[in-house]
Amino acid sequence: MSEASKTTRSGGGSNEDRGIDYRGLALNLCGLVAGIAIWWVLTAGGAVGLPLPPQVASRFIDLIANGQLATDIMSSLARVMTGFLLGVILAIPVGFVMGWYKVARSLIEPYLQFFRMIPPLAIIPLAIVTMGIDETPKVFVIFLASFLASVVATYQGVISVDKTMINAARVLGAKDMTIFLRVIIPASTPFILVGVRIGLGSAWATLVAAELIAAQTGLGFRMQQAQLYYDLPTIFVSLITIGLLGLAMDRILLVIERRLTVWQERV
Amino acid sequence: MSEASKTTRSGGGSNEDRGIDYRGLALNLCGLVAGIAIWWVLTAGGAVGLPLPPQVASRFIDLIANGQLATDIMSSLARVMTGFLLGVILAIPVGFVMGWYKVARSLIEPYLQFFRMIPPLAIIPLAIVTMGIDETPKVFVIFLASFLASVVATYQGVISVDKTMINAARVLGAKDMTIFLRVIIPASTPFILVGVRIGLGSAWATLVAAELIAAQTGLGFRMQQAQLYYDLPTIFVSLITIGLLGLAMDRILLVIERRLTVWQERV
Amino acid sequence: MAPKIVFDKVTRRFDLKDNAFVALDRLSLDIADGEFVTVVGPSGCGKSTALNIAAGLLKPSEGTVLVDGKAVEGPGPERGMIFQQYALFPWLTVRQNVEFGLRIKGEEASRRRQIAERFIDLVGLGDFADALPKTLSGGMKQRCAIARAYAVDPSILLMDEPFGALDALTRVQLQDQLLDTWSRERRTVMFITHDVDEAVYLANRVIVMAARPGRLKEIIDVGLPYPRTEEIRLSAEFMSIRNRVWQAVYHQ
Amino acid sequence: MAPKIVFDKVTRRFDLKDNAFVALDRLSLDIADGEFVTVVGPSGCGKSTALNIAAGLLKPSEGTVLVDGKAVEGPGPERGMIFQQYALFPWLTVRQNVEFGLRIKGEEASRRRQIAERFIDLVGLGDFADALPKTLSGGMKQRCAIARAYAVDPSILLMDEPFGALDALTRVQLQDQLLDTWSRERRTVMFITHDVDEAVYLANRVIVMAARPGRLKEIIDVGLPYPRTEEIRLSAEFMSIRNRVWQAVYHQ
Amino acid sequence: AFAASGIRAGAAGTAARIGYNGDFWGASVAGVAADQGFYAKHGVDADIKVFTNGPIQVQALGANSLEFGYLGPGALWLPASGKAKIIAVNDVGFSDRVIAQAGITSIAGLKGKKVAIAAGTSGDMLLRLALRKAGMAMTDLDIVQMDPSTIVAAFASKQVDAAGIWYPFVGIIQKSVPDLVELAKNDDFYPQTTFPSVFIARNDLVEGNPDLVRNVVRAIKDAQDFRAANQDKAIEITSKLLGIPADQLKTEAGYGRFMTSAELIKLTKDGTVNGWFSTMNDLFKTFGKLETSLDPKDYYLGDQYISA
Ligand SMILES: Nc1ncnc2c1ncn2[C@@H]1O[C@H](COP(=O)(O)OP(=O)(O)OP(=O)(O)O)[C@@H](O)[C@H]1O
Ligand SMILES: Nc1ncnc2c1ncn2[C@@H]1O[C@H](COP(=O)(O)OP(=O)(O)OP(=O)(O)O)[C@@H](O)[C@H]1O
Ligand SMILES: [Mg+2]
Ligand SMILES: [Mg+2]
Repeated sequence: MSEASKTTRSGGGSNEDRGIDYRGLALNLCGLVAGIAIWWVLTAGGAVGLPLPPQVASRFIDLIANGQLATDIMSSLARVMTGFLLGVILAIPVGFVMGWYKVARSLIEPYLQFFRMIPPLAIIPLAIVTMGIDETPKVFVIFLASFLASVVATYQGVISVDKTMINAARVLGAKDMTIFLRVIIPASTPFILVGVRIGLGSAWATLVAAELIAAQTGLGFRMQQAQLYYDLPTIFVSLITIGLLGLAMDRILLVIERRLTVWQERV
Repeated sequence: MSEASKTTRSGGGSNEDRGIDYRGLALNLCGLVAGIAIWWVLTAGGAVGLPLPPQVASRFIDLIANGQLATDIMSSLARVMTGFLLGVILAIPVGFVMGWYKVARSLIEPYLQFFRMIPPLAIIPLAIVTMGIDETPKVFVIFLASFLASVVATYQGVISVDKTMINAARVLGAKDMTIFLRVIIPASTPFILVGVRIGLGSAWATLVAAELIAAQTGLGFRMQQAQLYYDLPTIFVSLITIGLLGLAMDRILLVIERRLTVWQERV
Repeated sequence: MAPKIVFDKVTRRFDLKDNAFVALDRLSLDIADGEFVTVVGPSGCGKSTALNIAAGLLKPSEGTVLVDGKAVEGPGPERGMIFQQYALFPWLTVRQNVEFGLRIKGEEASRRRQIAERFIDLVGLGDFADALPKTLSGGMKQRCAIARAYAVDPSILLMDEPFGALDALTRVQLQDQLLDTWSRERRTVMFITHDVDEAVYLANRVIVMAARPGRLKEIIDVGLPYPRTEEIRLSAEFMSIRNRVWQAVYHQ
Repeated sequence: MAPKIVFDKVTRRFDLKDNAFVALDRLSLDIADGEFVTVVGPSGCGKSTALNIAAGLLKPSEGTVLVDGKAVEGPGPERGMIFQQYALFPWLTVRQNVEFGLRIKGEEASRRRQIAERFIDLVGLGDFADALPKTLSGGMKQRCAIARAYAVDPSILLMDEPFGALDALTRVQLQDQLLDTWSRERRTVMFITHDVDEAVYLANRVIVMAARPGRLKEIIDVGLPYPRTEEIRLSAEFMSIRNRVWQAVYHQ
Repeated sequence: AFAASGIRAGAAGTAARIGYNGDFWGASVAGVAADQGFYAKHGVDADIKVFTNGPIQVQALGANSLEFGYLGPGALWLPASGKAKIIAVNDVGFSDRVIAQAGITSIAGLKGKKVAIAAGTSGDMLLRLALRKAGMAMTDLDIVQMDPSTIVAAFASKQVDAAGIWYPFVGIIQKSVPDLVELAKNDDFYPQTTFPSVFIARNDLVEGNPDLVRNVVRAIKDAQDFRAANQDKAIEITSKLLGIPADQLKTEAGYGRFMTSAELIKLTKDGTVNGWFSTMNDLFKTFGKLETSLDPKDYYLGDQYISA
């Protein structure tokens, strides 16, 4: 009986840790096909005022062919990457300082929470007045959005770090800076990565607002311009490109996360 | 010597757990005063195109006196609360399903991540076509923003739950549903609350976009209208009110969080 | 009578970066209904791994574990477990931790409370019923985990060094209590310990395991009568069995 | 000679919802430089609390702890500590955990590696140097924590049931190693254990504590010569001290 | 590609950053002047920048990030309150409409109906003019404010009964609501009231660098004449500049006048242009957008336009 009922499961480490997860990819694909099918059925039914998938696909091809899409992607990507990276890199030390020093928390935190509630659109006039109309204010708006979104998570990560880890480090002679770099950061990696991923979403979602500031190219700019002519296929090309780029960056973050948190016991 | 060098620290539980933290409040106040001072100095210096604090204050008084502010607050608050609550309440089971069932994760997650990158503004036309121009689409846009922001955190919370907790529950006879309600939710409370707080920020930050949809009253609506007339004091009144309401709700969440996570060992 | 628990050539490997580590190598073992076996062996020899497989928390890489003749598919409330690391729910008080399993069993509130009360008193935590785990000392946490497992009244008890963090007196008291209920209610117990005295004192049979790879080394029948008393503990026979176990564990 | 560690009427209370719980009541105790004291007492009597206060991780509610005549303000690398719950860094491998303190000390990489290697071998984890804590058994985690504390070479070692999860043989080996380095390098050791044999075998003096409230009950001088051997362990004198300690702990 | 970024037309001359809106009427003069070398010809080293709306350009002027800009009719209250100087009229718009669902046949029929407007746009103003003519007020209607592109969705899905909006949106709505009714158009109020779009300059430039202003106006005039004479070519240039298909621009261009500089000089000389601005200011005041306004003479540099 034993041989017959043999269960061969690879065990402890989940498959995702190494190699490619083909089953997951296949399901992703299923989801994608289903999504497009639903879109098609809805629009073909005429129920919703959306363009048909083939219209959008052909506009995609046009915009790739004349190089406009590539230019837009490059300028938007540069803005988002810069703003996003600055935002999350600043969020980590600020989150630490807030979690660690009570005075700093009482001083800074209300402002952070206050500005988190303010729509990015409202920041634009101020950004123009202080930073002009070049890349700086655009990057700043994106930076602010991703910073504010991710700082909450980093802060929460810092205050959720298991006290005994910190005690263990202190007993080994660690001072605040070392504790921050070698204990707080690794221990709160899961939180920080939540922050980073939410920050990424905020960065992309703010792109359109940022490109209101005298952008000459960019996916958000293109979308606004297409809105003037109610050019739905172009709007959809921009939206889908934004979504896909964001998704791709999110996937990369996910892989990094897996790498950084192999030490965690997972469900 | 022992009596002289007596250290009287209340010990284990931090002071915040009980009573009011006067020192923290005092520092909050300091921060506030400093903020207003900086604003005043900047505007009085004429460097930035901002209204002076007294101008904003007097507009505040006007708008309170004629009841407009109260009406705006009521309608915006109703929208934000409904959308936000729906969003985070849905985010918890969805995050669980994604963290727990791999098939669901592969199917749902790319869409969530995709839509997280899409600016809320882009959703509005679709919302109008499908939901009309009454409260539903406004609440929906806010709902979507807070849902998408908080679902990432809940999902991460679910996959970060300590495996031994789940094993302990299973050995005691718990099935999936019980594990979800009695283990996953409490164990991932710190993550869920990050999600909820970020969701709250997204909800308020989306208010202006939501009130682009044929709003008759509301803080975001008032702000847009003031923007047309370059009426900076009114814009500031709206912004400050949004920020303060959001801040107040955030404080309430923080208190709830403290209550729900007393069991955590804290730094 | 059919055995209660059957380990049938159970192998468990863990994938490491480059190779697979064999934590348990073809363990075969029958445990009779109502039997008390203790498991001893050097650190890292696969004791916890074997127990986790029996609990249904870990899948064997090869082989099967049968409980009541049925292959183990997952955990079940008829198999209570005490974890080496306690695994208390930190958000619940001592009482709530102990009531957790009862709630799942569907016991009504008053009965739940009554049962929990009994086991909390049994492990001497009466004054700490409303304390959170973070406020308990190491030994108190362990006792809370014991009360939680006892409370659901499982027919099989899987215990991973349950008395390891207890002081000597409490330990002796809990040993005697365990033997007492075991003999009255005919539970089946699989009990891991590092204390050879404890292993001999409690068991019908002592399972001795060896490391690298983790495997069964020897099974030693104790054959001393129950109830076990302080007298038996001091008897020459006890000493000789104790020495046999020691030899089995540490002899090359 | 001035004592190395002085507990001066140290009281520690924990605030509970309605009242304050006294975990440690006016503990006064001098530990000489180079002395080995062991602490025994029932579960929850404040042993860990006292050790944490000496480590500087917990503030006393009243009283002071002096180390080298200076009041303890916080933890320092001259006071190494082994936690009851191991407290390994889960994101670091065994080797990185052991190297952690050395890195803070500013040891250079090659020397760090060399020292770590030595202590990892000492605790028998040589084959698991690159394993993450989650892949270790309970006893292996504990040994890793021991290696980590030893590696920084502190002049004071505060050890909270450091050998509790180890099998008997490993335990004896680590006891002898500890005594060996202690006598060579004249460290001061404060060592909590539940094992009365262990307490007597290792110590110059055994500190017996009592519970509710946690307090000093008795200090028992061991007075057996070092090096301690298996012979001493079996001597009548050892047995009598062992019994005195047992009496002190469990006599009302 | 050509459309990709700000174009520097000619290397020599005084540098000037010139803003424009990303639609045909907003972009064609800047595009033509750059493409045909009119800026360079008049010694302007132009760096033309596209914007999404006029008020942002005024902000950019205020931040010294821009020298010249473009405003649609809805933003004319900005120069009227002294925020910038108008250096030339671009054209007058005839694309605005008040449209209604089938069954509503007159402005009077809008009473109590749900009417969508994008506040502050020319569509809003046309509706107000039409209401005034019919002896009604905004309060007689159930006004709902929305984004222009949102109005398309709302009207097409019959969520609103009427809207103050413009071509090309009207054309797009017509595709899904072919039986919509046009209740009012700009022509109904021409020439007394019309909606001009304009070019503006930063206030301090007018005093500080009159040569630059004059040269830019010259380039604008050349471009206006070229645009009027070669409409298809102008559309093609703008299409390339904006990266927008030519047919979309062509539809839009169908609703303008293509005025030449000569015509505009004439209208300026006889005071018609100043009349337009005054009417606009009156409108802004009745809407509550302005409390006091400058005299058009003080912010429309008509003489310079004539003499340049
Ligand atoms: N998740 C895992 N990944 C890799 N190796 C593992 C894992 N879990 C356990 N092991 C290895 O399996 C072996 C047996 O572990 P197990 O916990 O069963 O030991 P044990 O006999 O209970 O030891 P102890 O008495 O120290 O608790 C150990 O060498 C351990 O390193
Ligand atoms: N953070 C805390 N809050 C409240 N009570 C606490 C806290 N930490 C410890 N205690 C209490 O203090 C008492 C002493 O705890 P301590 O951990 O010192 O015991 P111990 O002697 O080490 O016991 P053990 O041998 O079981 O580890 C216990 O009753 C415990 O409940
Ligand atoms: Mg084990
Ligand atoms: Mg302890």
